[in-house]
Amino acid sequence: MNFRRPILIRLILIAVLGIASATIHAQGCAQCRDSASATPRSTQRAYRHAIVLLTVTAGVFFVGTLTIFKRRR
Amino acid sequence: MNPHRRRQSIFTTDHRTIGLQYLILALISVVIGTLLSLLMRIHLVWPDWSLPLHGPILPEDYLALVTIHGTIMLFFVLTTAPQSGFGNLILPAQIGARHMAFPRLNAASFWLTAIALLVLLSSTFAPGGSAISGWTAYPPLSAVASAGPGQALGMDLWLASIALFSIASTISAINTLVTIISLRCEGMTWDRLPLTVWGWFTAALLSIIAFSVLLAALLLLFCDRHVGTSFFLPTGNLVNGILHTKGNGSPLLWLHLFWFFGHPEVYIAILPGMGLTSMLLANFSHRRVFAYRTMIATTLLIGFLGILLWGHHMFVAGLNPFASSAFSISTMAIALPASAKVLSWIATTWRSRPQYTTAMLFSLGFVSLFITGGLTGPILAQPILDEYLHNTFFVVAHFHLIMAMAGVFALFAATYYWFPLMTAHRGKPARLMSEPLGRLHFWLTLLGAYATFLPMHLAGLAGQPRHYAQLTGIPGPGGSLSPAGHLLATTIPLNRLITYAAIFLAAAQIIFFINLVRSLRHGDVAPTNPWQATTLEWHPFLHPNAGPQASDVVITVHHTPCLYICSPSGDTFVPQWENKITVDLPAESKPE
Amino acid sequence: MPPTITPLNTEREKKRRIEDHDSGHGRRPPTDKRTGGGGDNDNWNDRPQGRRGPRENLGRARLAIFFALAGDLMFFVAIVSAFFVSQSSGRYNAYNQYINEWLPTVIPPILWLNTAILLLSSVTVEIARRHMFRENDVMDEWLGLGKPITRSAIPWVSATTVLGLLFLAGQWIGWSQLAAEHVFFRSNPSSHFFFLITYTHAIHLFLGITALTVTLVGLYKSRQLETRQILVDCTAWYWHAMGLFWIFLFALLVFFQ
Amino acid sequence: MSPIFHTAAVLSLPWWLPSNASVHGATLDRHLLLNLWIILALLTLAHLLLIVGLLRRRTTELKDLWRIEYLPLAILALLFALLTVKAESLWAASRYTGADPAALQIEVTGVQFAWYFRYPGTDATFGVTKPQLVAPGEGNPLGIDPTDPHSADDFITSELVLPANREVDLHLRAQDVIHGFSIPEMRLKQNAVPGHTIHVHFTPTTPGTYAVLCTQLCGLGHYRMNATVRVLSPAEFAQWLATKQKAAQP
Repeated sequence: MNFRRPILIRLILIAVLGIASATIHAQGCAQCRDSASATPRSTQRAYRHAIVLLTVTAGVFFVGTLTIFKRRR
Repeated sequence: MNPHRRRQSIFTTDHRTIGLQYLILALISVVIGTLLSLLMRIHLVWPDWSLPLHGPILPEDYLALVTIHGTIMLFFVLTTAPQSGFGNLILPAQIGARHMAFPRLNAASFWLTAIALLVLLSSTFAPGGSAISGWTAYPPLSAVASAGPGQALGMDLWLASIALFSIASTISAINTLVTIISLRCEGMTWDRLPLTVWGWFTAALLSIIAFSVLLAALLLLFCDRHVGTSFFLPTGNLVNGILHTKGNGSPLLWLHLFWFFGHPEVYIAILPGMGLTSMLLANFSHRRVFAYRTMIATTLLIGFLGILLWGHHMFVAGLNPFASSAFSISTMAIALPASAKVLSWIATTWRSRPQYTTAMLFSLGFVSLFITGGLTGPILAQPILDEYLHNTFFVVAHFHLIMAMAGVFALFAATYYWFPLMTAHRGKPARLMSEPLGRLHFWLTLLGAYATFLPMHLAGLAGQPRHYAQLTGIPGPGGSLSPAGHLLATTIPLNRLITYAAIFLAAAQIIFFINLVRSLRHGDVAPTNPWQATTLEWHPFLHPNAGPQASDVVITVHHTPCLYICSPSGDTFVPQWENKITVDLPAESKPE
Repeated sequence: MPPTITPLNTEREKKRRIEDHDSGHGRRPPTDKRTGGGGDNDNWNDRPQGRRGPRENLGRARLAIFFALAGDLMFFVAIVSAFFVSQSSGRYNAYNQYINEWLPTVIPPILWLNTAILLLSSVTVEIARRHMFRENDVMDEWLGLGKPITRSAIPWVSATTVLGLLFLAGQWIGWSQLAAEHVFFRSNPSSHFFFLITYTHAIHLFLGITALTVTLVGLYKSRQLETRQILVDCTAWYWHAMGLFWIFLFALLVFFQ
Repeated sequence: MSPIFHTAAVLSLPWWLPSNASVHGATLDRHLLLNLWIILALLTLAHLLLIVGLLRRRTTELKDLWRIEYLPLAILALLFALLTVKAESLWAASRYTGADPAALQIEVTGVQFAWYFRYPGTDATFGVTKPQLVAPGEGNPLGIDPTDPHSADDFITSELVLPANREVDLHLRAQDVIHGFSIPEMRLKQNAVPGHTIHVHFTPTTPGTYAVLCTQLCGLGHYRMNATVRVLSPAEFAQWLATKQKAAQP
C-alpha cells in the first residue's frame, strides 16, 4: 500500500487531533448547569472514559491492521 | 438429480454458489421489505383501508411494519447483498484466487444468516406480533415486555435473529479479510487492488469492530429482559404498572452501544457500492480512476472516521451538549473524504463520452443520489439544526436517499454488470441482461426514487415526525383539529403524492424481475470479457466456465486496474493480467 | 535448495500422496525455510496459491484466529465500558440526595487459585505448541519416522484440557460460594457485571476446551502433519488470548470495583 | 383522487417551516435557510459538472492536478468549517448555559401516551414524587407525595400554558419509556429519558396555541401523544395562574 503516505497520514492526523481531542471532552462539562443537573459529574466522567475506551480500542485495531498488513507483499 | 447431489448443491462450500444463495436471500428480503413499506405508505394516507386477510392496520401493526422493514432492509439486504453476496461471487476472482480462505466457515455463515431471517419473519406469528420498537430497539420500550404488544416474544425473536446475524457477519468478515490478505495472486500488490476490494476490506474491518459490540449490547438487553438485571433500566421505571425498584442503569448506555455499531453499519452497507461505482465509471468511460490512491485513502478514512461519530444520532437524546459539539465536528469531518470521492467520480467521467450501458447508468444514478442524499448530511450534523429536524421525515429522506437508494442502485449496477458471471455456472453459458429493458428500468427507478424521497424533505421541514401511524392527532372539541392535528394534517396531500410515487417506484421493479427471469434462460450469450473490463474476474482462466485444466494456470497481475489508454491511434485497454502494454481489441470481446 | 529434492514440474501439479507424506505442498520439508536464494530462482511466493510452502495454511488459520480474537476483544471492551458507566452512575433521589447502588462484589478467594491454574495451563499449551514446531522432529515425522512431535505434544495438550476443566470447576465453586452468601446475578449492579463477565469468559473457555478435545482427536486421527500443527497452534493462541483477557477482567473485578 | 390533482395540490400549497414563535427560533431559521441555500447550490453545481462532463466531446483524461483534486476540497473544507463554527456557536448559546434563575420552572413528564405539565405553585418548589404512588385513576398521575409540604400547592395541567417573552425552564422527565418532547413552532426538541431529569430552556414570543408532539417512538400510541401549548400575554397568564393556584389550595 505504497500510496501517497503524506495524504493519508495528514488526513488521519487531522481526524485524530480533531476528533480524539474533542471526544476527550465528550460527556464531561463542569460549567454547564443543565446537563450537570441532569447527570452527576461522576457519571459524565464514566461516560467519557467509556467513549474513549471504545473509540481508542477500535481505532487502534483499525489502524493497526492496516499498518501491519501494508508490510505484507 | 438424486438427494445426495441435491444436498451437495444446497449445502455447498463453493463460494460462487454461496454468493448466489446470499443474493437470493437478499432478493427475497428486499421484496418483503418493499411490500411492508408500501403497506406503511398506504396506511399513512388511507388510514381506514383494511388489509385483505388481516383487517385494518392497527397502530401496533404499523410499528411492527416499521420495525421489520428497517431490520430486514438494513441487515438482510444492504449488509448481506453487497458484502456477502457479491463479496463471495466476485471477490476471490478479483484478487486472482480460486476460492475463499475458509469455504466451510463461509457456508456456515450463510446458513446462520438464513436462520436469522427465518427467526425474524417468524416473529410475525408471535402472540402480540413482531416487535414495535423500531430497528434501534431503544430501551425501556424494548427491555420491558409490558411496554407494548410485540415486546414480549416478538422482541425476544428479534434479539435472537439479530444476535445470529451478528455472529454470521463476523464470521464472513473474518473470511473476507483473510481471503484478501493471504489469497492475492502474485503481482496483486495493495495499490493494485480494485477499489471494490478496498470497499469489501474496509467494510469487513468495520463489521468485526461493530458487530461484536452489538452482540454485547444485545446480551445486556437480554439480561435486562430475562435475568432481572438493570443495565438499561433506571430505578423507579414504571411501565404499565410494572415498577422497576432497583439498579442504576440508564437507557443512554444502550444508545451509545447501539450507535457505536449502528453508524459503522451504515458504512458497511455503502462502502462496497462506492468502490464498485469508481470501477464501473472508469470502465465504461474508458478512463483511469481519477486519483486512484486518494480513493483508497478516502475509503479507509471514511471507515476510520465512521467509528468515531456515532454520537450524532443522539444530539437530542440527553447527550451532554459538549459531547454533541464533539460528535458534530467529527461528523462534519467525514464530509471531506466523501466529497473527495464525488470529485473523483465527476473527474473520471469528465468529457469521456462514456458508453451508456445499464450498469453505467446505475452507477451515474448512484453518484447523483449520493450527492443529493449526502448534502443533507452536514445539515443534520449540526446539533442546532438537528434540534428541529431530528426524527422528522427530513432524516428519513436523508438516509433513504444516501443509504437505501444509492445502495440499491449500486446493487442494480453490480447485477447488470456481473450477470454473466452469475449465470455462467456449472457449464451453463454466460448471459447478459437485456439492455433496453435495463435502460427503461433505470429511468423509471431514478424518477421514482427522486419523486418518493425529495418531497419527504419538505414533509420533514413542515415538521412531520417519523413513526406516526396516523397524521390526525387527537380531534379537539367538536371534532375540530387540535394544533398538533392541524400541523400534521397539512402534510397529508404531500404524503399522498409520496405514496403514489412509492407505488410507482415499486411497480417499476417488475421490469427488473421480468428482465431477470427472461435473461436467465434467453439472455444473449456473453463473450468472455463483455465490458472490456480490466479486473481479474473477467480473466479467461478465472471465468466460471474456464474448465478444470484452467485451475492450474498461474494468475499474475502486472498493472493497476482500469488501465485505459487514450491515444491518437485509438483507445486501448490493458487488463491487469496482460503483460504487454499495448494490445488491439480482440474481435469477440467488443461490446454489443 | 538443490532442485533434485524439489523438481519444479511436480511443484506445479497438485497431487496429494499422503502415504508419501505429501500433503500437496510440493513435497517440501515442512520447515519454515524461506527459499528464493541458493541459485535456484524458485521463490515460494512465485508459486500459485496453495503451493507456497508448508506454513501457508498455518499462517492463514492464525490470521483468522487473530481477527476473531480482535472481535472478541471489542466484545469484552464493550462490556467493560458498560461496567465503568454503570459503576459510577448514581442518581439524585426525590430528596435530592445522591444515591449510587453500586456495592462492590467480594471476590471469592478461590478465583486467585483459578487464575494461577489458568496461567499454568497457558504454559502447558505453549509447550505443546513449541513441540509441534521442533525442526528436526518435524523433519523425522515428515519423513515418516514415527510421530515424535505429535506424541510429545499429546500429554501437554491433555494437561491443558485438565487444567481448563479445573478452572471451570473452580469458577463453579466461586459462583456457588457467592450464591451461599445470597449474591446472585440480579442482586446488585456490581454483581450483574461480576457474573456477566465470569459467565461470558467461562463460555469462551468452554469453547476453548472443546477446541482442545478436537485437537486431541486430530492429533490421533489426522494423517497430515500440517493439520496437526494448525490445530495445536490455533488452539494455543486462542487459549493464550483467553488467559490474557481473564487477567484484565480479573484485575478489573478485583481492583476497579 | 388522481395523482395529477395531488401534484397540483402539493405545488399550490406552501410547504415550509411552521411559523416560529420563540426567540432562538429566528436565528435557527436563518441558519437553516443559509444551509439549505448552500446545499442547493452545491447540488446544482455538482449535477451541472456531471452532466456537462458527460455531454461534451471526448478528450484525453484529466491529469490529477492539485487544483482539480485538492483546491475544491480545500474550499469545501473551509465552507464546512465555517458552517460548523456558526452552528456550534448557536448551539453553545442555546444549550451550554442553563436557564436564567428567574425563569419560569415547569416540570414536563412523559407517560405512555400523554404529557403532564406540573407548576410548582406559590412556594416555587416541586413536591416530591414517588413512582410507588402513581395512580392516574385517583388523579395522581405523577405520584406526588401528599405528605410533602411542597406538593400541596403544585398543580398539574394537560396543556402547557406559558407567558410570552419570559424564559421557561422545563424539567423533562419520563415515567416509563423514552419520549421525545418537541414543539415545532418553538424549534424545540429534547428527549425525556427515564431516570434522568433533563433541562431545556427557551423563550416564547408570540401568543397563540401550538402543538406539542412526541418525537421518539414510545409505543403503539406514539402517534397520538400530543398536547397543546398556549402562550398568553403576561397579564392573561398571571390571571390564569391565580385561578389555578386558588383551585389548587386545599
